[in-house]
Amino acid sequence: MVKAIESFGIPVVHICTIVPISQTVGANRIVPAVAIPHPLGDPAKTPEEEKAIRRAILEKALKALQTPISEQTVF
Amino acid sequence: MRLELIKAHVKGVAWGCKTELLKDGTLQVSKEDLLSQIEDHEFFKSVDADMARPGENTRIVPVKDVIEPRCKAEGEGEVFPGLISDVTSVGSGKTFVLDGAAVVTCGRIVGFQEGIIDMSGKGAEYTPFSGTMNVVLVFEPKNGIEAHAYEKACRIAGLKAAVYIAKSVYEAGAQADEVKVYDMPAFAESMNAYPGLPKVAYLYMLQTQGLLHDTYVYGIDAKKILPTIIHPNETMDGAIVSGNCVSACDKNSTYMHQNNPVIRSLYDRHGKDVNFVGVIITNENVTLADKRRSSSYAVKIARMLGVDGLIISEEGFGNPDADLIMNCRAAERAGIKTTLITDEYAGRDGASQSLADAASEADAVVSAGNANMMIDLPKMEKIIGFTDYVDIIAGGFAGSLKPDGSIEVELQAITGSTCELGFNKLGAETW
Amino acid sequence: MTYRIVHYINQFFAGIGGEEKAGIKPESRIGAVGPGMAFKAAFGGDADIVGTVICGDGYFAENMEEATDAVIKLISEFKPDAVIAGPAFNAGRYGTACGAVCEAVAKRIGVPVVTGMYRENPGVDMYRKSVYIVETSDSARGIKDAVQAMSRLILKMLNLGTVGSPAEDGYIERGVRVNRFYDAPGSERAVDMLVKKLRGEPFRTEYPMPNFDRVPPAEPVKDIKNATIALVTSGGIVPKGNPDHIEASSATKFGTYCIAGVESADEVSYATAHGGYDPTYANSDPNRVLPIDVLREMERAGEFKKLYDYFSTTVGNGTPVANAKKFGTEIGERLKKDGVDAVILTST
Amino acid sequence: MSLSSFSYHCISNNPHLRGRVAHLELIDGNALDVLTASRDRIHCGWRLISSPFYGNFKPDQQPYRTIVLYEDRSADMASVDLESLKLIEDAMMSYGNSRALRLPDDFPRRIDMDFRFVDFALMEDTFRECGILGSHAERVLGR
Repeated sequence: MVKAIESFGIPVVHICTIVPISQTVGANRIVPAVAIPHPLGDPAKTPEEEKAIRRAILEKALKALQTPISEQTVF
Repeated sequence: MRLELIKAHVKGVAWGCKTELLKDGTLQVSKEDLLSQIEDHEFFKSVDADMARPGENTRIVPVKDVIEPRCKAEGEGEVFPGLISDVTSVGSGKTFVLDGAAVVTCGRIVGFQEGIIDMSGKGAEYTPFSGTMNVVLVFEPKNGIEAHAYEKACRIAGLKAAVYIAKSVYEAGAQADEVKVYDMPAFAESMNAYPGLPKVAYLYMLQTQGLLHDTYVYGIDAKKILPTIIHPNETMDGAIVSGNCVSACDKNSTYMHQNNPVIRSLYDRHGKDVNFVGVIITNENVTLADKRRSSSYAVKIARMLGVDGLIISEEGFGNPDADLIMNCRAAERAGIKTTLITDEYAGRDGASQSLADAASEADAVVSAGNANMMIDLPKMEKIIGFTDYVDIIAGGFAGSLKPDGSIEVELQAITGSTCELGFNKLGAETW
Repeated sequence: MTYRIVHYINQFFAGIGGEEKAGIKPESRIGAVGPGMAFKAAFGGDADIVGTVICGDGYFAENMEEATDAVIKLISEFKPDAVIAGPAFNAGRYGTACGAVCEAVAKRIGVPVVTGMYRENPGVDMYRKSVYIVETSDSARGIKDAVQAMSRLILKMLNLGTVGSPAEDGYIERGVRVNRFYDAPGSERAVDMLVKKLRGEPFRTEYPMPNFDRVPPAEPVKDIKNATIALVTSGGIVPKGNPDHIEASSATKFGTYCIAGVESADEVSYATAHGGYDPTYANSDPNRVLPIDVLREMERAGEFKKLYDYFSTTVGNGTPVANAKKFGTEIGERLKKDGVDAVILTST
Repeated sequence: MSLSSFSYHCISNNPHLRGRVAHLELIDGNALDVLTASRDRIHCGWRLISSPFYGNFKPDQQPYRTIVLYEDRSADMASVDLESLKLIEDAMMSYGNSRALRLPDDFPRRIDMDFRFVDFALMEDTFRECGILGSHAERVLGR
């Protein structure tokens, strides 16, 4: 899916837990996530902490989208 | 190490008062003597023997193992070392072979056991043992026998029967119709032979998951070994014995181990296209740590040998697919080129993924066929063994036994049909 | 008897017009039109083109469900014994339409279908499993061969009810494994293959492994403060009740839902349809998979200009590669049209 | 809970394991349910000790599945073991695609008991190595 969207020339950042899987499906900009059942959160933390984690991941994702790359890159 | 296989060709099989090979090539067997050799009152309620010949309207089910009658004629040790003879290493001298004959054991270790040999009809096209003159042993266990002990009793009885027949015939003065010589020198010599040819070894995977899934090397349960080197000639003397009773289509019966076709093919091309330098045996265990250990160790041996290429054969499906792919990947990453032999479980429609694992390194694969293919087996006039298990054998399902006596099963139920040693011509392609 | 065959073609091959006419709705004509004449000739007396159904490629692509329904209705009015579509050569939308029509005919009318495409036509990956696609050249210059191969195959299906191997019958492999006997036993084939591999000679594996292709990275976003960003997930977050019934695994569809004015993917309105993980955490706070709450904060803070008004979602659990590709293509097409600058795709 | 930072667990639908295996979670369901429960733990950082494909049985043949897993409580929850994940997903795919999963007690009693026994026998060494094998099991088949 990542590949097919990116083939339209729109940059895609893939936020996912299992980076090697993302690499095999052909994502180019990859941002690692927290855990499979909660990629952008952590139920063990307080809601405020959790949101901070989510924001950090998304900020990294925005940065990835602005970074020129020539091959698969994990941010 | 040099081994001569002295082969007498068997063209028929019949009961008689003495076990010997008649002039016309008929293997005559004394039923009384045979049964007295394998009697075991501790485990068997009854043991019976029967015969099945190519073309007959006969079905054997459930088959546990198939063994080729062989015995040593000259040289150290005796066949099937560590199980019915001493543990001395074998593989040199001369070995007498009843080529074209087989001992088939038929015994129910557990209620869901499988394994069909049809001597004629559609099913006969898929099992190599429809072409052999078969002496069939049928066991019934005593009540309350422990499963592991009973499996062993059946296994040993089959080996004893095979050696008894070969030995009796040999001692009765049978002549060789054909002599085959297999010779592989010491490493010091073989490594320098044929400098222009690529050095090739064979990585021989053995099924070793536990009860009904075991293989024995010199009597040792192979799940407990580290991968090791074995001389190809040792396999011809029965150093590797099957204790595997499940997945009839792709288990390697003892007969296949004695006649390993990969070893035969590598010997055939030795000195012409390849320099065949050795055989590494490895296992297929249940835990991931064992898998990693064995895979890494086996490939390390291949690297120590400095081989350029490796043929890897699998036994079984599912669990060992992971071992197969792991072995392939490790070897390819070490710069050793591989070719794999496996069978497929692509579903009855052939549309599912064939293996439980995959790797881009596995770019040279020989397929022994899709084991899920359905086939119709006609009703047989004669049944040796127990048919009431047919409904539940692997590949069968409720109703697979039709009112007219024919059965519809997956190829998986047929003994040796998708042998992953590459015994058969069956394969698969993408449509 | 003469078989009744219906032919599906696009506006271009019907002679109606090019891209400017791609929006025309399904319509039918009695008898053969355009390439149908060549088919008619190739069938000899065995079959006849009794009708032709035409649809604009653009209309079909944008209204797939309605278009398919309408085309099927028009086709069935001719009471066909079989249906042929195309050939589409390398035309992507036409190929997709031919594949979709054939698949629907096979399912709903239950008669033999054949289409033809160039191997790299995107329709091939999407429909090769369910439809026999004859391999053609990449342009209409190959029409003669395509017509021959397609008519031979459809007549074989009608006469014999069976289809041979891809090599025999000229269609693109459907990915089905079929047993066959080789001339040599497996062990010899293995040694042969290894010898070739060691010599660096070409060899053919008997079981090709699944392959992984790549797309070059897209240009980065230059001006993030003015960018519209779309949110896509394979984590299966859907409006509660899963209105489009996206499957928990092996999804055959994706959903696109409006989030204009939505401040947070809260547990009241959203839940996961994904069967590939323990849903407890995603259900108690769907933002953990679909982070609308924080994205809204960032949007307000001006870190980017706008969160696109729709998010697309599917379940990436055992979903066939061809489906995932199809979803991605459809999503990408829409995002491109709506001027989206970048995509955040979340997976579990 | 033990004082050490790690422990071994068994997830199974095989009643034969009851009383014979420690740290046992007995699932009331089919083989796929066992795999699903195992997968959820793997998502939380547990690792597979045994292969989910053990035994040459097809999904529509053997009703029982037993999985041995390792939990390291000192490890970061998010660190998913890839090998475990891949194996369990492949197994679930294979079981999920199967025509009809056999249910426990699906077969005639004697055969069902054999399936239970063989399932146990194939895992016995692994239980022992992981220190979760309880009292010695009688090894007589259900005939």
